[in-house]
Amino acid sequence: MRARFVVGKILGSLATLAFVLAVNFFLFRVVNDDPTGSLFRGRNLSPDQIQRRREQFNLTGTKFEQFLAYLRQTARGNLGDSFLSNRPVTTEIMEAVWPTLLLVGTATVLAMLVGIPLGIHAGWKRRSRFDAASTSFSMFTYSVPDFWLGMILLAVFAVGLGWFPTGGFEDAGSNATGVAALLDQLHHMALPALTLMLAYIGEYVIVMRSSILDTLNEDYLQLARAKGLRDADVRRRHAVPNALLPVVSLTALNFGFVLSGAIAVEAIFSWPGLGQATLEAIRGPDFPMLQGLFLVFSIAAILANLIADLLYAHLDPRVGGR
Amino acid sequence: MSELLRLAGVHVTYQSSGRSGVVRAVDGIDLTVDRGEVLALVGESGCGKTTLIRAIIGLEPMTSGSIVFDGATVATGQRELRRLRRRVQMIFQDPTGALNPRATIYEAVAEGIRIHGLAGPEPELVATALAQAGLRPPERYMPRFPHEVSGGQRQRVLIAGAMVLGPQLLLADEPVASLDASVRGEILALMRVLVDTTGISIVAVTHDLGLAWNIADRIAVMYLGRIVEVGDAEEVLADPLHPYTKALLSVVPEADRMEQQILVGETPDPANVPSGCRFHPRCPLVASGEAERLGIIDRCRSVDVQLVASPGGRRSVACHAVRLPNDG
Amino acid sequence: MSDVASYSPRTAAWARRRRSFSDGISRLRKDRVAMIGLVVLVGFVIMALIAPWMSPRGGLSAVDSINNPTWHPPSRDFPLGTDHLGRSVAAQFVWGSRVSLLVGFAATVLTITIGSLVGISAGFFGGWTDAVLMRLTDWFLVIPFLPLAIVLAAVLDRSIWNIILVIGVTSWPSTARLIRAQVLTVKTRLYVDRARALGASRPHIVARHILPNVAPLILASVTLAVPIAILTETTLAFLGLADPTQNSWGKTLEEAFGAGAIGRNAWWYHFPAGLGIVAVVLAFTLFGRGLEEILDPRLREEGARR
Amino acid sequence: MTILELRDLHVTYKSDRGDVPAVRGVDLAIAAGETVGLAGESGCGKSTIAGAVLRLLPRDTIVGGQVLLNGDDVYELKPGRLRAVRWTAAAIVFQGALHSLNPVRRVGEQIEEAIVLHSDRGDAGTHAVRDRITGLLERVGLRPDLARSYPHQMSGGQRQRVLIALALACEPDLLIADEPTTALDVMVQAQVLELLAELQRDRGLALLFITHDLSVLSTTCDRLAVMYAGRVVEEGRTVDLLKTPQHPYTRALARAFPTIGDPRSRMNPSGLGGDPPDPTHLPSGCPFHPRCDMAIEACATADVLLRPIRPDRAAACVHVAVSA
Repeated sequence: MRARFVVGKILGSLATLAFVLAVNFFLFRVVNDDPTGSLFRGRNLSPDQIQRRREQFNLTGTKFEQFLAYLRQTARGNLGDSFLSNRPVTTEIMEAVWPTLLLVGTATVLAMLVGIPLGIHAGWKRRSRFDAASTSFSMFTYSVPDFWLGMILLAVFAVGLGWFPTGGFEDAGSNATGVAALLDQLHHMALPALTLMLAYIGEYVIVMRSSILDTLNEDYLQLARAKGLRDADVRRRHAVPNALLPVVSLTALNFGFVLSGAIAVEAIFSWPGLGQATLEAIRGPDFPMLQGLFLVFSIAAILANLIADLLYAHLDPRVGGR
Repeated sequence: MSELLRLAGVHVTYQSSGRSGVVRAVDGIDLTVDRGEVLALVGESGCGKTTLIRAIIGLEPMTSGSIVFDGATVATGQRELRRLRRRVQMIFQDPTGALNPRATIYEAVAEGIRIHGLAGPEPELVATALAQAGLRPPERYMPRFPHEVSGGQRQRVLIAGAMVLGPQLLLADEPVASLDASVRGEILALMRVLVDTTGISIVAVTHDLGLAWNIADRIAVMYLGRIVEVGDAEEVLADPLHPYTKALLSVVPEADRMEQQILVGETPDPANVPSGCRFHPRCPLVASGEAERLGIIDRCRSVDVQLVASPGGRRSVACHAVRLPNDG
Repeated sequence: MSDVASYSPRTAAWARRRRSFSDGISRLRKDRVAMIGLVVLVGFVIMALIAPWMSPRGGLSAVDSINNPTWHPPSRDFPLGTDHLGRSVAAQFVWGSRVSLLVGFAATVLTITIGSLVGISAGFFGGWTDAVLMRLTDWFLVIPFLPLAIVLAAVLDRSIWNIILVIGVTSWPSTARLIRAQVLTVKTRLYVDRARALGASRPHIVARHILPNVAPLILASVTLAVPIAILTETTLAFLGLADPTQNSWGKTLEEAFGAGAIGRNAWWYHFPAGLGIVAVVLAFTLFGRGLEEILDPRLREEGARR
Repeated sequence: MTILELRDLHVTYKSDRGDVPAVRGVDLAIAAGETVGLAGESGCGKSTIAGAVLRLLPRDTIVGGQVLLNGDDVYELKPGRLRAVRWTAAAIVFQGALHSLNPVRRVGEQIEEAIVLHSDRGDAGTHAVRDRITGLLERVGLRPDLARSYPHQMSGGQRQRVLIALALACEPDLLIADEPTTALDVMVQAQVLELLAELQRDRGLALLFITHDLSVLSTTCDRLAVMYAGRVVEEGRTVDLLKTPQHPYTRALARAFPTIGDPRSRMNPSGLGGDPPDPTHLPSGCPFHPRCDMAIEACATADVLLRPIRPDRAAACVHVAVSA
């Protein structure tokens, strides 16, 4: 990869970040011209208190000055204080990141590990019974709202059969440590992770399958067969490496949505992550928190996008100016 | 015969998006085409032959130089171009791609009539053009879509669509390269008939010297954006003077052939034109030491060579080693 | 050539178009999966249209339902049971289809309109227009879609039109990219060169060559955009961002969950709405894929070559 | 010694529009050290034959007759034996070098794969294999360091040379060249043809050369077979066949490639009316009769098979007198 290509991609990501920051600022402070009115709708605040809030949230001066103040603050890692808890947004978010990362990360990896081989197999044996079954399954899970799937699983396996807890990260009041605590967390994570995995799997199957189908008619597969390779080796050595390229970037992009991907599902399972935090912020409404969450979600996506581009260029010799 | 088209000092260069900057696709072309003449423009891919004819009809912007068509200098404004494009028409290598898959053959042929607002009953004009291009009876072809007829017939549709405007010059970009061998001759015969019956001129771009032998009155050989030899087709093919023309002619596969003169190396790159005579790195005269013996090797390497006309003006060659015979 | 003199290009062209249209229809008919999708869809659309006759609107009001039993399982009076306020779940299901479909269609119209305009102008004009529009598109594409929708919906007032606006504004970029790519492909086609060589003006080229060859793709992307819009509406409604005065399937799910339907095993409350969403989304996807295979010029050219 | 023998080969593809008979009874034999040209226009079935020899056609294709490679019927081989025969008994130089090479793997690896696959020991990456790759690349006129390049970094001519090196990797007895020069420029085409001729001479390979371009075959082949609508319509020694073509199709095809300097073709391009037939709707009788200027009434109804004229010469036309 040429340095110029990498630098170009990084600069592009920075431009996107600047755009996100601008959107984040203007959405909250320009669409609602004087946010204090709507932000504190229904609260009894004296004019004096309102003025103090205004200063606290950099609502004095021109819009541009406010924007600069916002940028300065954000650069220092200060995202303001939550309306609901009065604690710094940064702290709140930091606490909620880990559970989300654990849950959605696990589900994404599992969905990938199951979905990609399914898609490869379905594409390679196109029009077989296996293909029909796995494609219908994928289309179905793709059409199901993830949180409703969670509700069904919750109703059946937690409430009905009682095999799993109905929510949370670990048993309340439990002070188990070590392996016992880990098992407890896994027990709690099983249902939400299964829900997300089922919700994600379809996309991997469909994309991987169509990517394999694209390579099926390539002449180099014919040549590989003519060389005397086994069917399985033609697939493994020639079809899959090419077909994986688009899926690799899909995967990298999906990791960008790890933080923001499970908002509704976390709510169903009372999973104490960023999704739950988002839901609470919506209900508040807790605008500093929402703003902070949006920024974090966006940064994750921008990073993932950058990684996807670089990874693609690394894997595909035709990209990246080599 | 009188002159229809005169190109003087035509250059087409672009900024290459990659490394080396400037691509000199067409690098100074002087050429004339007479009325009722078929000129074959031959050369390897990348020699600029297609770019040149696209520049004539304004599909490629000319960087410098002038085009005189039918006695008047061609201006580059939209309106002038449009007027020119009625009198100059073009057909393409890939007739399948050149026809909109969603338009019927009738619509494809009528498109030019509509664009230029030609007078006369449209269906009859279309029918005449189709019949002239050998698609008879025309009403059988009119309602069909391009994918419903064969490749050769598609090329005939393109010819009909061009001829319906009554042009004076037809530019043909590799007109038979994508067609089957048996169809090739039919299309070439049609082109020759059009010239003989309507007096149109044709400039045919090709890599196929056989095409030139089949239909061309004159031939111009291009190498890296320049013409290296031009003259009467029969003379040039019977007695090529430029070493590049000789090499091209020697590799035409034939059962009883002359000594093959296979040039080494790749097709030349217009982004990277050699100094001196642009052909010298591949020139057999240089490689064999012949140029050295003639004492011109330094000029080959450092002096850019110009096209020199014979005293009679019928033959021109751009080579330090060639002295033209007097052809009176 | 009396045949030729009476030849009417317009009539002939229309006859050909009709024929290729009916060819398409008959090909679609043979696609059994797509036809199932279509039938399901038509069923739901009819239900949405005749909702006022199927179930009086009063069934949705807690005040009008005050005398009904609460948490009542399905019975003859209440085919899908009642909720925690005694309202008929069946009424909510019927009326909910209206909102889901309306939002799905309206947001799609917005998405496709913005996406097509951006895609076609970027693709056709190229240069600066393209650079600016595509930068903007890329930015929107990178920002995670749901959080942006949530933030927008949270900032705006809660109304069905704002939901439509939010979905439209957040989901156009992928359409724009798709259509731009197709415009660029069509632009490099030889027939556009030929039209230029014939002396055609820009408007002529756009109207005669670019649009007809991009339109099928636009139509195909419509059917694939609707399911996304419906699912997004459902999620936003579930997160409490829906219009409080309108019943949608997402809102039913939110209320069911909030009222504890799962803990009470009141499956009749949350199951129908979810199933409705799945049915409509799946039907659209199946029909859309069938339509895409017939309309998408890329797929068609592939097929023709083999 | 006969390397390849086709006996009454039939190939029928399955398609949405019904069965497509692409090859309809072809007999052909190639001996060691011999070059046989197979000519014909698009859709005549010539490329199908290349795929049929190594059983590379789509699974649902119906293949009839026999393909004998070194005496073994390819269609009777067990899967393991078939894989072993591929590339060692016969290798193919495919058309379209850009698409025949895997874009994400270095060309050296792609050659190595073939060598390792057919050697007894698993010796990937050893010196012996590396030397062999170097030798192959040098043999086809490429710098050995190009082994580390990706296909997209090479020119069309270089890629075609890589494909030839790849085909030679396991020292096959038969080389099938399927339109090996079609996408190349005239000068590069001449280079590749020269290389193929040299290799054939040096190694005593049997070479089956498939192309639409009769003029290319005229310089490279000992024998020619001309195909039309899935059948061989004329065969014979190259010079003989081109000098005195017996089948009207061969005659038209030969005239379509003019000899420069021949006054008969000057300002007189020659072609053939009509279009190549659609394999799904072949004309009745002799499939060539709708385009034939010598057709008689019987041609529309009576099909004609190859008729021997003299040793080494046969044509499928009613006008050909059957030799005693």
